[in-house]
Amino acid sequence: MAALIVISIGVLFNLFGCIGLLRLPDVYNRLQAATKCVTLGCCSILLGVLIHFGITDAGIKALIAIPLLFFSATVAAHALVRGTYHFGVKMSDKSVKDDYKEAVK
Amino acid sequence: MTVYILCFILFLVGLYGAITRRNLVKIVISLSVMEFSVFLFLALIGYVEGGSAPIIDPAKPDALYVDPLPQAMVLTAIVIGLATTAMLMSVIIRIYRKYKTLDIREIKNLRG
Amino acid sequence: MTLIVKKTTQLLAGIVFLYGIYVILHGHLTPGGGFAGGVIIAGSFILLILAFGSEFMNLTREETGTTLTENLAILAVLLIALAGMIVGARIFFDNWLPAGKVGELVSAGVIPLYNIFVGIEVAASILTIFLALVIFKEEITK
Amino acid sequence: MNTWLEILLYIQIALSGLCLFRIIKGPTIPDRMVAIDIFGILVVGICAIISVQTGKTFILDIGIAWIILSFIGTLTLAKYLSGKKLNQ
Amino acid sequence: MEAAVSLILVFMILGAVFAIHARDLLSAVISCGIVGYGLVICFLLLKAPDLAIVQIVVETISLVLMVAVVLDSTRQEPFTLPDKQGYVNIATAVLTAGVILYFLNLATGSMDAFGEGSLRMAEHYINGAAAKTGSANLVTGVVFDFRGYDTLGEATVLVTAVLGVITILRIRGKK
Amino acid sequence: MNPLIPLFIAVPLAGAFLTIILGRFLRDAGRYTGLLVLLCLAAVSIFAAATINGEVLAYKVGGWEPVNGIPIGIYMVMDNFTALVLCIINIVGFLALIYSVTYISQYTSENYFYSLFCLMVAGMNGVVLSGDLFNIFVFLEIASIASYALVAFGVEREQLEATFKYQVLGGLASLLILFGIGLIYWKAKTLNIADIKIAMGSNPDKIHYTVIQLLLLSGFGLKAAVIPFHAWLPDAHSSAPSPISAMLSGVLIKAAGIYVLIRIFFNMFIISSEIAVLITTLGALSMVIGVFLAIGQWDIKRLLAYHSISQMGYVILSVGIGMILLARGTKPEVATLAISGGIFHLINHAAFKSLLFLNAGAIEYRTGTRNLKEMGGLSGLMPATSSTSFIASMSISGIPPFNGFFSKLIIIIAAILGKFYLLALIAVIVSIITLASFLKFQRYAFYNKAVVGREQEIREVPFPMVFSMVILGLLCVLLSLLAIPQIRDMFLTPAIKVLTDPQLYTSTILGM
Amino acid sequence: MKYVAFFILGLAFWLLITFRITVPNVIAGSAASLICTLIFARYYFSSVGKLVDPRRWFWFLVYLFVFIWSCIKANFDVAYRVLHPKMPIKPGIVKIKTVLKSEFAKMLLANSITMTPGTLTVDIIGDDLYIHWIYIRSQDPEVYTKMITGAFERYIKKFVE
Repeated sequence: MAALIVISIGVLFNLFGCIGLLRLPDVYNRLQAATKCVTLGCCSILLGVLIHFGITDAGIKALIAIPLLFFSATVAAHALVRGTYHFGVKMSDKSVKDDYKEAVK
Repeated sequence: MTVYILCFILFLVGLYGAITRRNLVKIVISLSVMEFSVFLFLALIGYVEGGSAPIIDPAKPDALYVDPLPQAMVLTAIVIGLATTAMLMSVIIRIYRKYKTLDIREIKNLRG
Repeated sequence: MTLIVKKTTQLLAGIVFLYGIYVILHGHLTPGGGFAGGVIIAGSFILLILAFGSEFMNLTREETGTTLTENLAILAVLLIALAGMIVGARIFFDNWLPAGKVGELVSAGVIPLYNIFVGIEVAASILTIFLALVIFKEEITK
Repeated sequence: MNTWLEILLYIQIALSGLCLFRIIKGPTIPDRMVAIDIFGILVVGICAIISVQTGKTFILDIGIAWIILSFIGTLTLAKYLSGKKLNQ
Repeated sequence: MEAAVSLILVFMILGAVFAIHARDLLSAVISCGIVGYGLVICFLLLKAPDLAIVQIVVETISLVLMVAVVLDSTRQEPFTLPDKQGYVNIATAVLTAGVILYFLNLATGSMDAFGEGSLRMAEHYINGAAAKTGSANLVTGVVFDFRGYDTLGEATVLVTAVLGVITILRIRGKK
Repeated sequence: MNPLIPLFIAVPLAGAFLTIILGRFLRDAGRYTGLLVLLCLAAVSIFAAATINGEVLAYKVGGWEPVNGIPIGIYMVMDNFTALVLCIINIVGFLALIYSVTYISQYTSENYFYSLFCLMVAGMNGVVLSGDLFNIFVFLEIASIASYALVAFGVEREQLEATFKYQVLGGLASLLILFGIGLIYWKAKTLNIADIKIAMGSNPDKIHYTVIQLLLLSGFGLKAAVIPFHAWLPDAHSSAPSPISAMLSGVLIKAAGIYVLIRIFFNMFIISSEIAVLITTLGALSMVIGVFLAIGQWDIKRLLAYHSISQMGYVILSVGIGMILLARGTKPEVATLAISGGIFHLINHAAFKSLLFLNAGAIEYRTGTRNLKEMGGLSGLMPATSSTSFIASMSISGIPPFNGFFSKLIIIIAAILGKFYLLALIAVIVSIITLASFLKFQRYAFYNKAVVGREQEIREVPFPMVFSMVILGLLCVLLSLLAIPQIRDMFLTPAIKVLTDPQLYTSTILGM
Repeated sequence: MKYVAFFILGLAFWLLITFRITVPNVIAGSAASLICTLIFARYYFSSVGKLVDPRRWFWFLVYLFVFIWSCIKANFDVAYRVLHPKMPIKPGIVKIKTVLKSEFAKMLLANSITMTPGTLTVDIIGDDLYIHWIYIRSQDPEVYTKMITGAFERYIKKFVE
């Protein structure tokens, strides 16, 4: 039962992430919301799997998958956002500060 | 039956693309889409309602398994598809080097 | 690529490689097998090349021997198949090793051997295709 | 238990449909890349849910493979964005 | 299971239509990738984990290869209204597709419905195979033992493709 | 004979891999391994054709015995028809490889050429030997992918374009075939050709059956370049290096296209008259359109390529006539005659069309052009090329005493006996137009006024090229012996029997 | 030395992922990690000694706890911003300076920042981290540096350097 609750929370986070993917105004914010929420949601689902199976081979696999997912998703997000900036996508009108502009020049 | 019909529609979308598109990469993409639909069709054939994946756990075997043979066929066919794609890609790179375009209408022998 | 990508890739590449070997060796117990595992192994090298550039592992040319590895591995597959004609029941593609107990790591006769060699072959092939499309085209322009 | 899991599974699939929407609509290329990255992560969740639902542990292997390979794919796309050749 | 697979198939069709019509090549490549990933979910739902893992790796590798090609060539596909030949092609394509769909629909009407396939040859693969080949994964058993000859062919196809790629990407053809 | 069957696959595969491995240490390794492999294969295939004697041999790969009469493994099947096609593949392959020893040395990376050549031969052998539908698909892909790469071996513009077109249409064909296989598996739940015939039953669902037949017909028709699907052939065959053109035109479209079509339509499907009429129509169309497209060509290899379509039309036409008669159940002896004419023509075409492409290659090797208008007077300068080319031209146009005459004669006689007078008339007319076209070729290439100022440079091609051309020329003459009834009974009749007797193939393989 | 460490870690990973200890499994695992070691070990670890220091492991655990807590907290924050009908966001890229020296530590810091919802590392140049922030709470460099890196930097410094 606990497993089910954790998995449901994970799916809920995924839902938030995908809503963010749809609603937010520009790529940077979408990356922000979506990657984080979805990664955390999936980690939560994997945690649910760990709880469900206990310490068996499946549980350990889920446990291994969590840090892997964390690292890969993080680095992918970082690489994407850097690439996006260099690709020349403008930030949305709502943004208030851009320190990186000088560094790129 | 809807699944099969949708699967055929996917095949025909690919066929439509392969006939009408005029860009070399687009043609390859259309071929891949057709490939996907054929793979899916084979996998659908092998599915048995209520069956489990064809991996036996000797401790607790299941009563019903899905058909492993179409899966073996698709496994072979996927690899063949990758091989074809790789070949096509290398040819496209070479053609682009020579013509500086991917448009089929501007390449002499491929026109029409 | 930035420092972050480079460092993480270094960390992950070894894990990816080990995971590829796991997929290959457990091909007869879990999903996967020679093909999937081979591509994952190739993936670990592709990852390094993406992050560091091709000079990093000295994988700059076809002469790195990927084609040689690939052909040796596929020849080994063929020889295992032909070995069925010499030992065992004298049949092409005979499974001439004892089948063993289902579910163990060492079981299924020659299937793990096929998996291993097909895995090596696929890894070398995918790497060659990648290198060919990414690096050799540089030479064309010269 | 199984019904609830199936509902969750459908939700996850529907969410991947939202990613597809972003790919079709996405005004810029990076939007689409973000969507395909997210799609990859979502499917890891789908793998996990299916493994609980069917009780088959080997589905998690596929999840791990997916994590690794979607990382490779996203890095390639990101490398495209930064405008360099793939081997630099 | 049929509803879930149908849902994903609808997504895949949408993605495929977009991939074919996208103005920008990289978008087309990405949405082709997502169609392939959708196929993986279908395989997972259809209880075909082996296919799922192989399709993932193949899809990612083709994505990488396609990106390599697009990176090397051009991304833009200049939009032009189809000329006369183009309209003829579109008409032919739609007509052909319609006719084929009609006949396929007729042809498959009397077949086994989804999920009710009988097992004729496969019965043996499932019941006796694990004991004979010793492989717990039945698909691997079929691939490497019952149909190992096919797999040799498959591996050879890959070698052939590699040789072909190297041959085509040589610097000079004639001495 | 039985344990030798896997050698047809294993030897060329091992040769191909060894070529690359040894090629890293020895520069000319490919040449010797390639020749050795093909020589060995040619010897084994001749031995097979000589000893098979009307039997149908089934080799169970992996040693899996059938369970309850249902085959569970892959079968390799060897009968007289197979043995004939194997002979064509390996002998023509051997001669083409001898020819390439000097021809290919003008290109770089020869080892890749030999390796791909061996793979192509292995693929074709696999297709021909296989008794399993999916296995046919796999080996078809090996042969096709190797040929895609070989067409582009010179990496020049027209070759790249030709190979792209060829690959796209070839990929389409493979998908159609795979789709058809899926539809078959849906119903029959088996992949063995003989078993499918049993499993589909004697009274199958009509529409489903027809759709499968159409899918497979269009798939293999694309590989065989039957007329609505012929778009790739002229480009691919004309721009490939000449020995490869000879292999493609002489062998590949037969082994991968026509052979499989004949095999599945006779041994897997129950022959229905509608499909038979369709096949006959396609054959007649190929014949006529091919030859009319050919007559306006000035590029030698393009001209030859269009003639390939036309000559394949003869084969398909005669097989179709046989199918119509078999489906109606009238005059079985005429049906046998028609099919034997078709298969005889298949063999003959392999001989003379490869020879013609090798001639074209020789001309290109020395003059550097393929345009008929830019050459002339070569008969004095290149006597061997000129004389063999004359033999081949007469042979393809159906002039006695060369082999083409006899096969066309048999086809026309069968058409008349079967009361297809119109088709017989078309066959005669097409033959005459072919003659006209080849007279043009002979006149412009060899007997016209010589091109001024280049007589000194042009001389006979090196010995290996001459050798294979002369052997093929001799074959063109010798093959007409097959028209003698006694010899025909030895080789052709058992091959026809496998096809026309619906029970023989199925029951022998399934061991009933 | 680092070869041995890598070998042991590889074997541990293998045993975890297979999760059964039988003789063939251990042999296969050793062979696999041996191959892996020979190919990849030269790119790993500068100093192995840090691995066996229990104090560092303790601080690592503390860091993990802090990290997970801030992760969850910030995640709800992002969810709130996404779900709110007006979407109260104020995005921008800020520059912060880190005191960490080693590359591994910088990588960990950047990854932690990226993984905390609301902030995302755009680039790292020398000691400067460029961070995309979904809601810029303060304009003062000192304040926001402390806000973003505060806890992480302290613990990472303790267990890495």
